[in-house]
Amino acid sequence: MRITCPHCGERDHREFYYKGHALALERPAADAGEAAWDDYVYLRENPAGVTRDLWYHEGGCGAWVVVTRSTLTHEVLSTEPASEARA
Amino acid sequence: MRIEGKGLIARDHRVSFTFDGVRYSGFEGDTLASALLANDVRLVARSFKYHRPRGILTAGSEEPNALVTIGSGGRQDPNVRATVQELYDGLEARSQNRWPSLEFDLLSVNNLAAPFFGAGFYYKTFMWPRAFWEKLYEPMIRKAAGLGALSGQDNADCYERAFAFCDLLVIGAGPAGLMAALVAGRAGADVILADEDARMGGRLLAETYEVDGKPGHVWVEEVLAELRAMDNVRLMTRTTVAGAYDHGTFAALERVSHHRADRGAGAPLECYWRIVARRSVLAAGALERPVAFRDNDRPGIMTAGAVRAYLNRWGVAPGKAVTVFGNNDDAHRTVRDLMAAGVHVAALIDSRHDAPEVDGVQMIRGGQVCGSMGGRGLEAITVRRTSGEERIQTDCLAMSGGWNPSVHLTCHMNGRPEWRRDIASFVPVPGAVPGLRAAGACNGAFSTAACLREGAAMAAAALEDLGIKVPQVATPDAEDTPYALEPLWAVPGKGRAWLDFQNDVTVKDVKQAAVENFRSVEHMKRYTTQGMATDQGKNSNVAALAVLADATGRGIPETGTTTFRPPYSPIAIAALGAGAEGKGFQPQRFTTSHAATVARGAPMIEAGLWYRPSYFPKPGETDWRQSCDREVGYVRNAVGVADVSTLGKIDIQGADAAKLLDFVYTNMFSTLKVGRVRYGLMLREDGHVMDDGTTARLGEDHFVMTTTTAAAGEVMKHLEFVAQGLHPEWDVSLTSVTEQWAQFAVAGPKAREVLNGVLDTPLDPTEWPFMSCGAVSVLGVVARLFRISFSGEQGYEVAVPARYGASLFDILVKRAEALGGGPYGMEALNVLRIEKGFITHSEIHGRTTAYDIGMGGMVSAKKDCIGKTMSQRPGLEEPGRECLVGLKPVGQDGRLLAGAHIYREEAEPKRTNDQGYITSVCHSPTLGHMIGLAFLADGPARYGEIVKMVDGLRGVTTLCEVVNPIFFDADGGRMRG
Amino acid sequence: MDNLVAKSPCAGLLPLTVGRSTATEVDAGKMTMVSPRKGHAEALGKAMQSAHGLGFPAPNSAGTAGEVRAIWFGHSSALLIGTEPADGVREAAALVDQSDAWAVVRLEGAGAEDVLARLVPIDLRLVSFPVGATVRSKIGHMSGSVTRVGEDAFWLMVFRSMAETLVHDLKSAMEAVAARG
Amino acid sequence: MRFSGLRVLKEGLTGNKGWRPHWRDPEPKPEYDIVIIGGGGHGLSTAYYLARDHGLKNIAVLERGYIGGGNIGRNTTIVRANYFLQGNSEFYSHSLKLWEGLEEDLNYNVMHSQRGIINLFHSDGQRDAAARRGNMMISQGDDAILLGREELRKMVPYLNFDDLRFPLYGGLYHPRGGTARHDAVAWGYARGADQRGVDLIQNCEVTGIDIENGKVKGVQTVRGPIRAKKVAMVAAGRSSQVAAMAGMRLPIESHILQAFVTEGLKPVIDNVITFGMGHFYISQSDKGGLVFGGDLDFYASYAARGNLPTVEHVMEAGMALMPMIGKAKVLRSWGGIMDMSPDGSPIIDKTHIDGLYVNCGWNYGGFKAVPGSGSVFAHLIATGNYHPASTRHRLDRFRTGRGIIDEEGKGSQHNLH
Repeated sequence: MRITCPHCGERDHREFYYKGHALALERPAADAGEAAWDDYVYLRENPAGVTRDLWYHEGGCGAWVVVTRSTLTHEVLSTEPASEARA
Repeated sequence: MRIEGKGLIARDHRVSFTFDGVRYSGFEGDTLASALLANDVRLVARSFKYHRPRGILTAGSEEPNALVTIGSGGRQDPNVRATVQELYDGLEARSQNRWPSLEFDLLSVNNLAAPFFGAGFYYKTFMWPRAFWEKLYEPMIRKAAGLGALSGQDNADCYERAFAFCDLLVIGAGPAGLMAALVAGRAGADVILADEDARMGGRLLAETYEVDGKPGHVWVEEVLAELRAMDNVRLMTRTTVAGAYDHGTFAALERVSHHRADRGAGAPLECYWRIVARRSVLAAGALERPVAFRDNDRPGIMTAGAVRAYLNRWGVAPGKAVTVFGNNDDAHRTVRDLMAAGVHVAALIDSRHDAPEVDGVQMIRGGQVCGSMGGRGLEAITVRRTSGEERIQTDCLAMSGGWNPSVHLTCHMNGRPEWRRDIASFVPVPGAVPGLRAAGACNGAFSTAACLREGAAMAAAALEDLGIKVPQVATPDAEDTPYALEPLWAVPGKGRAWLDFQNDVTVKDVKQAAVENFRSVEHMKRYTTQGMATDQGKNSNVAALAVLADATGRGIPETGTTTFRPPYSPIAIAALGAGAEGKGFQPQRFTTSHAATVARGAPMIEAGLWYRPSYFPKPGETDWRQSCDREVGYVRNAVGVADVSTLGKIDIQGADAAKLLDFVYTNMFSTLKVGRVRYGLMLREDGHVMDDGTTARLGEDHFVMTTTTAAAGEVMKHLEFVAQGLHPEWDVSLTSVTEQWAQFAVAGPKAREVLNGVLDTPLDPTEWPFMSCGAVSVLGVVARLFRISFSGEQGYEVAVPARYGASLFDILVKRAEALGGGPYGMEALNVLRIEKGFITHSEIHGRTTAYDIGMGGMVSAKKDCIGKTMSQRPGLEEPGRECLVGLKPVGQDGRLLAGAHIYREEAEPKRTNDQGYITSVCHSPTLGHMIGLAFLADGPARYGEIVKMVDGLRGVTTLCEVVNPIFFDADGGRMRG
Repeated sequence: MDNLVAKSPCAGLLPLTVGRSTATEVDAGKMTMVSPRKGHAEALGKAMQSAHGLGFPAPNSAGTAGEVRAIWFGHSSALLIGTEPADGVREAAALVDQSDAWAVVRLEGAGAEDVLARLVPIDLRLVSFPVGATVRSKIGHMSGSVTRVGEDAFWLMVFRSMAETLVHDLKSAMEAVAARG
Repeated sequence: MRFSGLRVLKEGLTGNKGWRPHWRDPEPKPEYDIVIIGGGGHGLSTAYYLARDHGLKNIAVLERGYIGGGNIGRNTTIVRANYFLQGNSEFYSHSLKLWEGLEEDLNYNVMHSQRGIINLFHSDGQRDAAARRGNMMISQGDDAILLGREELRKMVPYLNFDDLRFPLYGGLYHPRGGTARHDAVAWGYARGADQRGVDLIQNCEVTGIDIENGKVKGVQTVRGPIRAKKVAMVAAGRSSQVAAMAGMRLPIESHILQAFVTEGLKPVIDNVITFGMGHFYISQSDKGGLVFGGDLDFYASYAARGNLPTVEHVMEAGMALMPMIGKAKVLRSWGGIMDMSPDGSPIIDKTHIDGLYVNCGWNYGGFKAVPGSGSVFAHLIATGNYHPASTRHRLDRFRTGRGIIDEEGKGSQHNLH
């Protein structure tokens, strides 16, 4: 699998560490309540199709990258730096 | 038998080899298979289940029968296909799966018991008596199973791995592949042409066709010469593209030295390539399929294309009287080529009533071979025609059931090939592997001209995708005969007709599977083991599917499609994992004091990727405990020196650095004063402890964080995630400085004295209270000093740029020794911290909370931090949780063991009574008995209680008293002093 | 009086020549990680240009100005090599001394590309990786930095503690390449 | 038809004409008491134990493809009970006991082979963790033996004792652990369930779950609607999609796990060996192939195929640990879709919808759990109460923080378990 790092360009995925769904960027407020936190930390939509997930270019430039891709075909649709993804 | 004047072998280079100890000779350019056939060796192997005598079926890597072992000792290579192994002088090959010999194999008795060994028989028996399975039945089955054997010795050959990149990868160098490479090469594209054979050319080397008005192999040489001259084209012979993976990534195996007698030159035996191609053309050709009939597995029965290959490429006639049996026009070529070479053709049997005439041979139209005779090699066949059965004496049968396009790679990404009725074969679905186009025979185009055309066209299409201009390349003239066949999968009749030769799966087995309701193709495959032999069904899957379709009254497309998984042909583990033997498995990280430490005889232990000393033995010490106790004594009574450079160190700078720390630690860091250090506890977002360590404030916007050795990488990722993902608006920069600084703990009552010997300005105790830090000058070098303690004694950590680490370590140790101290290792470090109740990852093992380790109070109420909300879930704070305590044995000699579990004194030691477990133990030389840290249900409320430690594994039960985990100097006076 | 003696990361391990490639240790001098402060990227570039003669390098590129080099080193950092950062740089960036953190090895010779093709999952052939190109990637199992410093010469950098593994991996690859002739 | 050696003999002598289908292919009925979604190992064993232990017969197992086509058809066949946390310890112990009587019970030779499992350790810390695990196993009534380096060398002399990157300190030996013929387990349960009247319906994908007023009413399928009093979701690999039909989100991420088999070789590895430092485990099948695997591919995926970095890592671990397997050739690799839960342990529970049950989150340890899972899930469905061996596999444990069973200690990141 090859992933385009927004800084480095297309790279073998062996350079990347995978964290999970990009909803990790949407951290709830401390007082958001039990359901919101359960959603954030544990529950997953886990789609069979397009998903957005977080990869860390650990063996490369150290950027956290949001990757939009298909879990069925592994096709990568787009990538962007996590630092710009939340806006 | 060798035919003079035929073949592309080097007749002037004779080489000698042995098979089962018998010496034979062949020529350079031979495969082991062609040389054996040239020497009239027909019996080459035994089958898997029935130990049937087997010969050579094919002339390629799909060979299911002729598997041999090459070499011996650490170089012993089992299951090598004789059809792929190139001959070299001194080659030693042995047959497999036979005892005592290939000729007389006792287990061929299985063949007589075949009626009881039908599909799935073992699921129905061997169940009684129960104990017999492991003791009798299974060992028996295991012993009989398997073909070749590993030597049991460490692999002695060298392997390597490499990466390659290209615009266009062309897989297969037959007519289609060569044309594709030629077009792309002339266009200036960056091309790799890979072919599994030692010699490029594919079927053009095995046939007598002309291309562009000259013999096919001559045209091949001309094209190769042009390609070799191009800088932008790489030719990879002996390279099997074995797997298609995501985004243009391919795995390929290059057989670098299998054909070389001398491998001593340090050359790798194989190279495993990862090829990244922007586009690819699959030109893998097609594989001929056998026809199933009674006893179609005797040595001497081969595919018709293989017979032509042996004749035309290697100048070998596999028999003296060859019979050809087919259902298609292509088989007729075999007759023509054999006759032209002067080989007697006994008959041509074509199952089609309307088959075209072939002159000069006895032709039986509408006939079917329905049986074979012979002992260890074919002697005669029986042919059935409407008028009755007839016996034909023959020692070689060339059979052809048609050709299967090599669609394998197009299945590797879950592509399902589709059925083409006109050629009775599966063909690839375009797009099955993104960026890959199939051309030629693997795409169902069987004439040479069609292959050339498709090769050129697919390369052109690929280049157009890439925006590379495509030159006009004329397609050379070549035969363009249509391919006509009438499907024939299995000749009806009694007896056993083989589908999967190696695994001994017969038509009957497939039918029986269908009767037993294993009607799904996957069920049939798994129930009969059809297609699971070393050829992965290359020779048999389509026919087996057809038999199943027939047995279940369905068409082939409805029955299912065959699929193939990587690798295309088997790859040695040594190639895939090349370089990982021994220390090559993972990087080794050495501290700057490593050499000095080893020189002192310290046994080294792994800490993550790092190496750290266990202890520093002294002459006369016979046991590690003596060394350890002595080193603990250094620190408690004088001074000890330890290299602590392996701890992670992260430089954190920026206007929002303090904010970041407040957010990732449970406690406050924005309130920390410049020049001071604070211990911090870090949680994961799920509320459990991630790591701990000290962080020093070097400047208003400048901190340096310490992590544990094990968690350094994880913490760095975590901080980057917070900085980039959760708070990209913060001004903060993170840099690992673990490697920049060599850092040494100097601890003990005489620590200051040692340091004053190297500091350019002596320490003023009032300026350097406990938990202070700052820049210092060490022997003229700018350094950092931290007054922190992991031992409970007055302690400092001094950091110098790593280039001076080795030197400073020597100086500190020398000075410590002069004061009655010295270096200490991990064992002593562990004792010191357990005596103080300090935790490590033995305690913060990922399942504990701040509350569990008695640090609930460190979670600041004033702010949010990572993990805070989830740490307040009811289940993580309620009574009954296992919390950190100290344990000491009731008697001085009581033995504690880490990993032991804890029970109430009177309770039976069973799971339902479990109260906790011990995480760390040591013998405390300071206290004179063992001590331990443990997690105990409601632990802190139970100080003074006597509990029972039980270690069932080692048979130790010890009564212990639950105590405060800080065993020594509870008020911390010594480390503040 | 005690005296601190400096020791380089590859001391005792290099130089090494096998076949047509040679690995030698580089004493790069002062190395400083330069990370622009939030909102100061432009100012940093200008400060570097005026003080050191080269700007903050673009991703995957390395600049040189006389003895000074700047190698792009991460999503928001570069390694300034061969000089003390000037005051203007100090104002616009977080600076971290890395002079002792990295082993720097020069690999050169006609076989160098083939050697690296065995270790680095990136196309490092001259056409796709010209002089002045750099990557952060993996060298074997290690995170590292590869920069082309000449037509047939590269700088390889890994953490100092892994110098021995780097040399081990290089040696294996160099031998395999050499054995092929 | 009862299977036996005698039967095989008799059939062999009479032309093997008497064999009958191992299970029927019935048409779906309009209504069942219980519909089980998923005809994999867990679904089939659940049906079997509902029939065997609770006398229930009006049950359908709905399978989208062919029975046994999920992870039970693509795993590394290891059977063990060597867990150390409450919740898992008693559950896998229960499961192993069922394995030990499975052949007689099913009258089907699933080739359960108790050849022993060795978990290697490489440091004092790892020995302590192994001891904690072994002691838990013993306190649960199971077997565990702590092997020192020399004892280990006697058992498996071909490991790299000389220069392994992470040296061998010893191993935790679990003699009752072993392997089984994975497909046969599915077929044996299918046959057993069928014989007890359960309808196994293949090629019957469920497309919807009918819920009225918080109570389950049945399912929609490609072969029409089927009413049901109770519906059990046992569709590992597709758990999230099935649950979504009921409007639920699960704490599950789907990941790829690859596995590998070599060509058939004469016996050379007698036990199951696991090399934690390399995330590598290996055994040799009765057919002679070395069957081995490693860690996940790490990214969420339903593609049932992996990529090269993981392949290479697994092979590296193999070469590091036992360089004598170098010449064994990998014949086939494949990928399965793992239901990764946030603590690495399964979920076997009721849901907030009346009559709807869920069984998921087996991570990569579902095969050994097949008998236990079916037995405790059947108990829950039939009685409404938790089986004593599975009181902790609750769906709400993450929300409440009560009884999280995190053997790896990796926390809520799914792919780290």
